[in-house]
Amino acid sequence: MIGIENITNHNGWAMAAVGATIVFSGLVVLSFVISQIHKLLKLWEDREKLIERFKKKAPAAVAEKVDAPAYSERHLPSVDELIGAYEPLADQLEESFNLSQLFEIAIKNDMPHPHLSIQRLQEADILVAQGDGTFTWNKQKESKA
Amino acid sequence: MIGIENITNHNGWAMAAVGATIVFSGLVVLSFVISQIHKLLKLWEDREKLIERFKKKAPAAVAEKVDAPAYSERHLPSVDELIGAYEPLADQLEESFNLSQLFEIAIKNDMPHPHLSIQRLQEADILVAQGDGTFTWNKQKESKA
Amino acid sequence: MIGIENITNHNGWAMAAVGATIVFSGLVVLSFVISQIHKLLKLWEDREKLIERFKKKAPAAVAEKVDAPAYSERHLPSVDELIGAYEPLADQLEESFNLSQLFEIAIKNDMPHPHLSIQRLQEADILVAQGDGTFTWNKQKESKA
Amino acid sequence: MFDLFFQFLTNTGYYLADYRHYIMIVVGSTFLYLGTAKKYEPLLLVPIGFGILVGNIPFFKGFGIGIYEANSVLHYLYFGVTTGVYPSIVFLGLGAMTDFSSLLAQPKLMLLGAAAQMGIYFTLLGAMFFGFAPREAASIAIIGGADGPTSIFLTAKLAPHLIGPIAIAAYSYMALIPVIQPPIMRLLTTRKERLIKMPPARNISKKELLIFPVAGVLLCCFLAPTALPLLGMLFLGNFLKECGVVNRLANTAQSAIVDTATIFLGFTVGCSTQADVFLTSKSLGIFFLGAVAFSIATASGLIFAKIMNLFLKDKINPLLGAAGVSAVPGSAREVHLMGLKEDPTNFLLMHGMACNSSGVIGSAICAGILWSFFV
Amino acid sequence: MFDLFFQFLTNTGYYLADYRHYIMIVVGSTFLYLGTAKKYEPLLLVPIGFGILVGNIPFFKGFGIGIYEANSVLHYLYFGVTTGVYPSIVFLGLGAMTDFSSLLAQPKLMLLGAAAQMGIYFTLLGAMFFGFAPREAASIAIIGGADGPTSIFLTAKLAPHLIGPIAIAAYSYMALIPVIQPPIMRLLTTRKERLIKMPPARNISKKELLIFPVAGVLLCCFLAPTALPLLGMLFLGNFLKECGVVNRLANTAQSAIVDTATIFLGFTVGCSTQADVFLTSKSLGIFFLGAVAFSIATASGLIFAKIMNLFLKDKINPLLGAAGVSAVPGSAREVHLMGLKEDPTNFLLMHGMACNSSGVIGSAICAGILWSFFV
Amino acid sequence: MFDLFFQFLTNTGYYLADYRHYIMIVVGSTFLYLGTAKKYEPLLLVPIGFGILVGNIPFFKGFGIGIYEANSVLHYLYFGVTTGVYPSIVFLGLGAMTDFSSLLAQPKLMLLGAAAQMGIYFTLLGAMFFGFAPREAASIAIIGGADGPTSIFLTAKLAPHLIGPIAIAAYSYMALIPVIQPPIMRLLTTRKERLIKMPPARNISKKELLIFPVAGVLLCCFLAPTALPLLGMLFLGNFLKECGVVNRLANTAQSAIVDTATIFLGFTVGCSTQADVFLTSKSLGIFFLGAVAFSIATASGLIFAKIMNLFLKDKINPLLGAAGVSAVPGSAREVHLMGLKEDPTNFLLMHGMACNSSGVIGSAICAGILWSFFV
Ligand code: NA
Ligand code: NA
Ligand code: NA
Repeated sequence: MIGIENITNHNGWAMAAVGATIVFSGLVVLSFVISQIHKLLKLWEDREKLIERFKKKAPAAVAEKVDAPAYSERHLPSVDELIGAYEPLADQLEESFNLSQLFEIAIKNDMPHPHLSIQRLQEADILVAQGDGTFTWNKQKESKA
Repeated sequence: MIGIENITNHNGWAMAAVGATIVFSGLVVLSFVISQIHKLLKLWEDREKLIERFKKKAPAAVAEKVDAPAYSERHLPSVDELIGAYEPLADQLEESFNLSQLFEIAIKNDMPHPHLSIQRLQEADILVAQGDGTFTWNKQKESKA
Repeated sequence: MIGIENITNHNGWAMAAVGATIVFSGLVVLSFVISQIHKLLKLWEDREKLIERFKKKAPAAVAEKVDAPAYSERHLPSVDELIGAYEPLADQLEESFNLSQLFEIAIKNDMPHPHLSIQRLQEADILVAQGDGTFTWNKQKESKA
Repeated sequence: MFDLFFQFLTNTGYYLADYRHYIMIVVGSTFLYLGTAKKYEPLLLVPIGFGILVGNIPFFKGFGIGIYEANSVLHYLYFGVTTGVYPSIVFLGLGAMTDFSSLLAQPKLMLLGAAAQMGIYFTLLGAMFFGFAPREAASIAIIGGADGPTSIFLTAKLAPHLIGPIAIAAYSYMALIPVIQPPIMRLLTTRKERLIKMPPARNISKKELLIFPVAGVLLCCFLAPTALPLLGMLFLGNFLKECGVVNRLANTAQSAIVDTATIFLGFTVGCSTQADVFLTSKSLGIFFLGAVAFSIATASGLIFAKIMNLFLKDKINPLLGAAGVSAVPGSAREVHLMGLKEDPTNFLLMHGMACNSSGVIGSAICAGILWSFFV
Repeated sequence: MFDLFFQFLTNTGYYLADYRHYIMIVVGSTFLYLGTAKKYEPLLLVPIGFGILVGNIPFFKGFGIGIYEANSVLHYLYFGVTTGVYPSIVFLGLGAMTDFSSLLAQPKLMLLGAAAQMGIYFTLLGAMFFGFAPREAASIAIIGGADGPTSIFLTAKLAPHLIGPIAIAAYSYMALIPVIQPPIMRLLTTRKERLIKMPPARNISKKELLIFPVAGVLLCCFLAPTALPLLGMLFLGNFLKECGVVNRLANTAQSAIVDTATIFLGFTVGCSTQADVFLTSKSLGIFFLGAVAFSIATASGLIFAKIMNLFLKDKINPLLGAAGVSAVPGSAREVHLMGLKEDPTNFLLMHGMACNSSGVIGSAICAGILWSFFV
Repeated sequence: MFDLFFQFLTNTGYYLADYRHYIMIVVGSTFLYLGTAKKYEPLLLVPIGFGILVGNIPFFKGFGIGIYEANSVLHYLYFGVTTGVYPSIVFLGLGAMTDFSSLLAQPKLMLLGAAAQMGIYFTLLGAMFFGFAPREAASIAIIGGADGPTSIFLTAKLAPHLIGPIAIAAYSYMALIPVIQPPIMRLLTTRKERLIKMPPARNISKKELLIFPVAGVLLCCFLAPTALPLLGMLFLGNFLKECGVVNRLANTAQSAIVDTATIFLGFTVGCSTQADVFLTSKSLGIFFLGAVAFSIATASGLIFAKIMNLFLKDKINPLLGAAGVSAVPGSAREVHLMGLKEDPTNFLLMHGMACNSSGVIGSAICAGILWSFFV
């Protein structure tokens, strides 16, 4: 079978029309939704700000520090102090190193609780993951810090 | 079955003889062909030179520039000028960078049609692909250029 | 079926008891064995030392040099001399290079039997494999050498 | 002895070859030349071209070496094509390499990605008009999606016997984008339109980039669940890339994984073009319809952009419509070059990429829709 | 025309979805949130979480897109789970990444890795008590091993229909280690015990590191040959790493190979949680028993450490017992942090890692033992 | 309780082991020692050696853990060996790593690669003389090709039950090249011959390097289409490397892809040496004939080189004949070292590599020829 007949008998017109309609509506919806995402995010953050008003602590921050227990707040030096203390150690290692290496060298130098300190430096993006398990010391960032 | 008999009954002599003959002839042919490749290439290039005599444009060159449309010839500065203009930009990036990065930085500096320029630098092997999508700025080459 | 009955009828008590016993005994044995490894190794090395007493040559050393034939001992300069001779060549290559590159450059400079020399430098860990087929020149090591 | 010798000779390619094998070998060499010397989409043309050579070395059926012979090595490697696994994996890598921020910055460009899919449905009608069976017609139509893996995936599901010609057509035209699109673009747009400049894209927050793949997979696949093998992987790859906590996985996905799939997908698709199954009148029809599909796709993108401009306050450059046919990143580059020609300070590349990526999503959805029509 | 349109609509996820799909989508999103924002074991939670989303997009059965439908792409990728190939490959990579020197330095810590496996056998009894069939009970019990690939491997062999819930339970609790373990650790140890310092580890010679994987594979697999698919690969990977002459193989094993297996294992296990097979009362029971298993495992490690101290001259810090449940490296980190809390100069990480790695070996042996009970 | 305990004990390796297992474990350890301490072809010996250990841990048949038991993990990994997929993939990587320029510079050296294949055909006769069935004899003969993947590929096609012994023999003798070849080389060459210096190779243009893989695959596979699974992949890999426009594919082929295939090929081949199937009189015969094959191959290469010298104006160093047995790069290195011994300024390595690579092509063709005899 061939020609218009082939199209009609196999419901071709319907397939074309329906198909076109659906892909269009689908992408229209998607484009609408993604155009709203940042507005929703803004609302959400405002909500957080409101909450902050009441209890002086950003939930986000809590999230960040979840595996650095509260007490560490009291005992740990500031990130800047940590940089001062740890950069010389990092310089003894190669460009990119494993945290364990940094950890051991920190112990050798009797740094106070190196584990949490290193964690802090990571959170502050001074130690940057290379994605292959190794880390580098982020000079630019540091200068800002 | 064993011994000569086993060989004879299973056509062993033939297999050995034929097999040896074929692998030999095969590699003889191959070695002859590859010994001719560079001669054929030479002929081909001479032919090109002849053609050049008539219309002053190397087909090869055309091939190279296929996706840099003709008009670019008129508007674009020479490769050396481009190097002068783009090296400082490249230096602002890391050792190996994505073309898009170079592209953006070129826009920031209002370079004229950076896209074609970058293309030129690639063709001139000043920008060398690292095979992982990133590129480096080839100092050696440049010194030659 | 449920409750104690289910456990009893399906031999649960036995499985738990036997399972626990076995994994325990297994790890006890393993931990005992690994605690002995270094002692065994020590015995072995002492044995080697004894043998040395008699014929003045460490089997270990032999093992190391297996593919650098004996004669090379006589003809080859010391590792330190080799470092002196090869470092300038290595510097002409990139940070990490293929041995073949170093080999070619050595030939260009008419080094005496570069193949064995490069082998020596490898055994002396001056040339360090990067695991991806490329090698780097180990400055630290060298300084010690 | 001589029997064996002659028996062997009659099994050599020299004895078995006929003109069709030589035609295909020329085709394969052309692919290699275009990919290598002309640098047309080498990642596609080189493996395919070499595959065409290998697939068209004449051999005695029954040895178990041909790609269509069970238990041959090529057959096992081809398995990833016939099951649709390779295309899915390529989409995983594609997602891990794609940066959707320019699309997120200007969502309305997504409509151009939708419009360019019209080429698919016109081609569907065209193919049926020329007498192709519905499932074949649908597989041919998807060529208009200008997306290799998508075409292979749908064809593997609806008309496996056409994988060879449809894949070759799709990839050839993707490589020929610089030849096909510019004339149509010039024809359908005025200089004034081509001069329109697009506003710079706003900055996209990390959170938006994170939410997009989740929203994308849910919205698209709720609409067309059959698009899941492609879009599920695409958005998975993109989430791995954007979430920033599994970089090692994202790196592997965008290097080792996608490269391996690319080599074996291209090579086996090339091998599948065995002369006897490939050189048919159907293939000719497919190549003709493929060209039509690409042209209509380009045209509908351009025209729809012009229609949008009737309603939009700040106009969009209609050239971008041509980038709606995915063909990453070829079509975006053509748009960009054409824009530069008119005004050397008009940079459309980033906007073009936005249309490209929505085109990829669009044609994957279309594949899902067409597939679901035939279940 | 409208028939087709409505037919299509009735096949969309919007039409087919029921509350269970939405529940699972919330679960999946939670996994992604925990993995991304909270950085809980992202390498596990991100692929699984995204897989849960993809697996719970409602679709019309029969298309061949669902993970449980033969010939679907997901089904082929899931094959590596049901056959146990992915877990073995993950163990290959794990071996190529693990440094056993701290374990070799203090072999007695290996007993803690054994003690922590008691959680498995108590849970076995518990599961049978609640009426699970023996093979199901064994699969649930292995959750106490706190080792994802091991749990998946055993479940694939004994109770394939429970792979989804058991894997999810195992991985969830591994991610929740920082929530589960600390209270138990505080409850079962005195401050005085937590202050115990461990001696620095002696240096390990290269030869010891070389002999260990050989001795390990022989001793463990002679005892429980059924542990071979896991331990054979683990020690192969470790030998490749330590022998130092095949670095290129070791590097590939610990990057491309293990990453690929991790992505597909996590993603397909996530997909396998299709609402209709996942949201059952059994799953609830499994999650409850899983929590019990983890707690008992932690407790038995701690208590056994205290018992050992009755006999040892130089005491070991009982906190290390909690690191005997593998859960690499989560549990070791918790032990370390708890030690630091009491005394900021008490570093238990390296010792914890030793217990971790013996815990991995221990639970692999247990998997072998349990499997062999049912042949 | 005690029943279960004893039942378990009777399933442990300790109970099931007999002297043959201990023999094989010693063999495996020897492989690991040679690979690690002596650095003999570690990339081959280490995975195989460890595989021999794992494959010879005694287990109760029926668990589904043995490599010959359907549905075991090892069985699935072994699938790539029995189908010939691993060897093909190794050849893909080999091609992406091989630089044919030294061969292109002196094509006549290719004849040495052909001559060295005579070892194969003499061994074929020898094996049949000792009563091996023709297909077995052909598989044994290919050991003379001194190329592991090629031997495994052909054996998988002709005599799968011999994969273990033939692979082990091939790899062992490849590792023992430094022991086998030198005496033969000294025996068959005069000092004067060993002192012959080869001219430096001319420079090869990029275009020649590009045309070679295309010409190679067409010429070789037209002659022996059955060599296609090996040579098609070899030349594909080489084209990816030389074309320079798909470096990312070439890089992945020569790292992740070939490493993965190497690990699993070596490991599973090692596992396939299960004592009960491996320790047979046939295996002894195979090892004896393998040694003969290697020696004859070396000898024929040397002798043919001397014959060539009768006709050539500028003589070639006959030592290079020994490099015609592929065994990349072992044999080339031996030739080089022997040359250096006679004259510390005579560098034959590059010329040796040329013979090596033509030896690889030669034995792949022979595999194709032998295979085609039995269809
Ligand atoms: Na598209
Ligand atoms: Na464990
Ligand atoms: Na050979």
